[in-house]
Amino acid sequence: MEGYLPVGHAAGWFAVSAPFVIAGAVRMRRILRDEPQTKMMLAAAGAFTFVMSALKIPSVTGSCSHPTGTGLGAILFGPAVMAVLGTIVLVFQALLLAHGGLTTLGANVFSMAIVGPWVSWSVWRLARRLGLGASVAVFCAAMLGDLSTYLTTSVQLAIAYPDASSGVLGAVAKFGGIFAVTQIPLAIAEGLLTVVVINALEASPGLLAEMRGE
Amino acid sequence: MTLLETQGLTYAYQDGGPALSDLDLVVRRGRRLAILGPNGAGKTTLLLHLNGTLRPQRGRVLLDGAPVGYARADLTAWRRRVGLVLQDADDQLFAASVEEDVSFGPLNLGLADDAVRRRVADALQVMGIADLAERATHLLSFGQKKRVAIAGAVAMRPEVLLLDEPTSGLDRAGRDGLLAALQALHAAGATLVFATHDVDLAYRLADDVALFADGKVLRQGPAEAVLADRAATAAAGLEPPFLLSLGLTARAAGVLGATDPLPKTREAALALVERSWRKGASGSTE
Amino acid sequence: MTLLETQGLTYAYQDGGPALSDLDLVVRRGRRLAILGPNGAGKTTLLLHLNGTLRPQRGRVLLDGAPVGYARADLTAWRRRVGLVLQDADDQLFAASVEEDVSFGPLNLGLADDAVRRRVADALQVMGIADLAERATHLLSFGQKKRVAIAGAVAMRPEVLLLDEPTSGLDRAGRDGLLAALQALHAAGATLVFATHDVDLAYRLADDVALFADGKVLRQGPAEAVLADRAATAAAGLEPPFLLSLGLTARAAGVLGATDPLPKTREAALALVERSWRKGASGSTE
Amino acid sequence: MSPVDRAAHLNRWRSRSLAEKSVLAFGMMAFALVFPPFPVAPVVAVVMTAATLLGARVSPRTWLACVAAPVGFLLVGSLSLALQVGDGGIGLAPDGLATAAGTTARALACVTALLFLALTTPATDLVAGARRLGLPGEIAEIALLTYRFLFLFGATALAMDAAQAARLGHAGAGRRLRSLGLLIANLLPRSLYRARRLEVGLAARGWTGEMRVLSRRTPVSRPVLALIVAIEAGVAGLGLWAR
Repeated sequence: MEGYLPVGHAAGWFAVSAPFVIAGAVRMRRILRDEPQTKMMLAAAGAFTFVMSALKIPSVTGSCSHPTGTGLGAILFGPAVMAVLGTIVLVFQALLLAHGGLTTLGANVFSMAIVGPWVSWSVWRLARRLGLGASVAVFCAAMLGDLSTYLTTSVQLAIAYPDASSGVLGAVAKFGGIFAVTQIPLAIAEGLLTVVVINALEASPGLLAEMRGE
Repeated sequence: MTLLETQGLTYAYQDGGPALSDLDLVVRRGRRLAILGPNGAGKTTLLLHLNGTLRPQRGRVLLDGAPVGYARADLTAWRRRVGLVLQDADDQLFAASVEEDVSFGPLNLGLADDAVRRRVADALQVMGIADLAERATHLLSFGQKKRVAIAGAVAMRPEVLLLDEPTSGLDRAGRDGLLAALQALHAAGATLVFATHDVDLAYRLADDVALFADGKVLRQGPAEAVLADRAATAAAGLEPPFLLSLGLTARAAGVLGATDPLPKTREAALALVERSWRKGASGSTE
Repeated sequence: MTLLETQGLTYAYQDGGPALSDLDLVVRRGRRLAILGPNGAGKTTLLLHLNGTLRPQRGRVLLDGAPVGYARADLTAWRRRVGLVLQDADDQLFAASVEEDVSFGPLNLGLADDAVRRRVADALQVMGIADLAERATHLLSFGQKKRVAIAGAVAMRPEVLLLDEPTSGLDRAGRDGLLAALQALHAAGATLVFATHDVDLAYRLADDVALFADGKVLRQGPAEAVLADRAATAAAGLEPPFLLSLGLTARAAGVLGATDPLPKTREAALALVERSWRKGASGSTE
Repeated sequence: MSPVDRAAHLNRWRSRSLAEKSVLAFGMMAFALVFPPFPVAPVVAVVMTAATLLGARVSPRTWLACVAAPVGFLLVGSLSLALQVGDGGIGLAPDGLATAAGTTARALACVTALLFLALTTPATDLVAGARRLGLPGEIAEIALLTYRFLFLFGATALAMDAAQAARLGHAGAGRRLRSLGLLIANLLPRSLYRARRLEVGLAARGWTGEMRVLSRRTPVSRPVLALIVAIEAGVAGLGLWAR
């Protein structure tokens, strides 16, 4: 939300996010130096993420929202790349859909393009290592990625606007409570959705073959 | 007799896509209606209104004379009766195999597995692709994909089938096969509505034609009458179908009698021309 | 005279997509060659070999009689002389505005900005879209995108321009505009090669035709001779162009003399038929 | 797909210099953030809205449609700022109303500045500008291609969605979720396949790795820039006085 954070916080989150995005960009440039044609693939992945996050996902409660796409993106493309692609997506969301904003870009990048993908990716790796089934791993990764994104947003708001009597923690509870009502069902929906996507990708060898360009 | 109808349909995309303005259209039961107009005239936008995908900003759509609503239950009932096939088959095939894909609609109707299986088999049969049932969708040819996409709609047994540019991109064999399948569907009682910019296709396949330009229906009526109206076709940026021009020329010259049927296929037209010239030639040599 | 040639070209996709087998083709300088065959015959695969995008598994491609190599420098030199326009314009347009996009190719040739600007202006001019220069690429209509994609190739001033299904999906106005632009290009000296399944288009536009089926050239030669060969067109799953059949019927019946030109447009054909019938009619009333 | 994008390409200030528009938008956005919300935020909001609607002649309908969603979010968000979680449950926080009003005004002002930029300047112009200011070329090119692909994939997703709806894939939340999953699973490989085809298409045009194009740039008009700076000086003065 444009202008919602005080100036110090807005700038602070830019500073926190920057190293992750720069590290991702450096890594991307290294890949691109050897294989410039990867540019098209990365751009397609970014555009795909944008379109996915603009689709409407039905929730158990009957309300509708948008999937974050961070879980699927992290599993498919990796969290380092998602930091850069996610940033590009968030800039275009601000400029083309008037969602999010430019002053709050640092904060949004941190929650959606860094925390979400890293949590999803870590959960997915961990779950696979623990020997959990693919569907369970994908579900947990996408659901927790979604939840962690919104939890981060709650914390960001709480730090900016601590509760007058109960402080930052109280504010976390307050903002978290507001999000939890709507977000937990949506996180579950996103988890289920991601399972359907990964299963469909695996069920159809043609889809995977097309992805590999065979 | 009127199955589907629009009254004063008006719609403008916020991002400036092709709009409809105060559009009236009548789809009669059991007929084949061509919505004929140039690219970008708004034909797809109109089709999306006819099954409730888009909601008009003004005006209304009527099914069997009663205006249809846009509540979830209304839409479900509406789409059960009005099927839609979009232009690009790749946008419509979702499952790994043909059979699985065609079953998507019938399953959504809540039918039992047996009934679904029967419907899938019937739909593949009528589209002439029963042999493809177990094929992987991504290995199909362009023309096969088109037919599978149509089978996916046919399996829901709609009363009206809306088709967007059904033959575009098909070669002769693909086109002939598709047209034969559409004729079979029509013979089985389906009402067909297809949008196209191809006047020759409209002349060959349609009973009725709605000439469409700039979001309006310029003229609607029996195919021959509308397509022979030079002023109307020109206003829609089209020219009359070649075979129709040839047939009318033949009538005007007395080569065809006033009640003789006009040739509708290339073969018939060639035969007509050849016959007339052979007569002329034999006359001159006698 | 021979500009581009393939000898024994053989290529198979891993997943069994349309392949080429031992294919020989000759492209003559200054001519318009139609590669004519049904969907899925491998026409696109062939075009991708003619500019070095795909590398044959056996056989070779020759430019001016010399086999071309596949090192980076060879490919650059090759593509400078042989331009390619894909069927889907969206596969070649990437920049934000039309003139930016068209400048991409000339800049890749290493030209100075001024020369690039001139080439962009010329290319837009010849394609009849000078007024679109500053338009946003993604806001163009389907037909406009096609012309911009061709302009992007034309601006590189290739000696040969390869076009994949140039008119597919276009309505009459779009098709006529595109054909006029291609004629202007040809008049300015360009060699044109286009792949299509549309026999009528091949008859109207091509000097030479290569009949293509199942990864092979069945017959190559002057358009009229190849297209009139019923056995060959049938083997390619095609029928002869309607106007050609009409013209040949007219010749056989003596309506056209043996050396009179055959009608190449619908207008010419209608005029021919009308003239012959009017004569017949006036003869009978006299 | 995006009315904002369309406005950005078709407004009266489309071809004004990027520098003029961004100095105005980012300057005002910064003032709204840095200075006390009253009276600076309302002034910023009025100036930027006037510039958008009266200057660039963006249709008020488009502008309203864009501003509606953020306003809705702001109202909910501000409500939570005004309240506090105490021992006795939820109550009105001391200074809660003032905090809420200030935050709302500041955010609205920033939104009007963002909308001015988004509705008058195509996103690709901004990417090109960022590149001139030091954004690495590869990243700028990826952003540019992403933008190009957005509209293609968006149209595909819309068509897929319509096709699923026509076959009753939207009846019921469970089916809807499954349909959406199938849609995404089909969109992904098609997207990547399209990327490969663009690669072939651009290689045919001599692409070797760098994506250079010749852009037309409107030069900065000094009087206009002076006017913008003067207006901003006024707003800044107001802000300093209020502090």
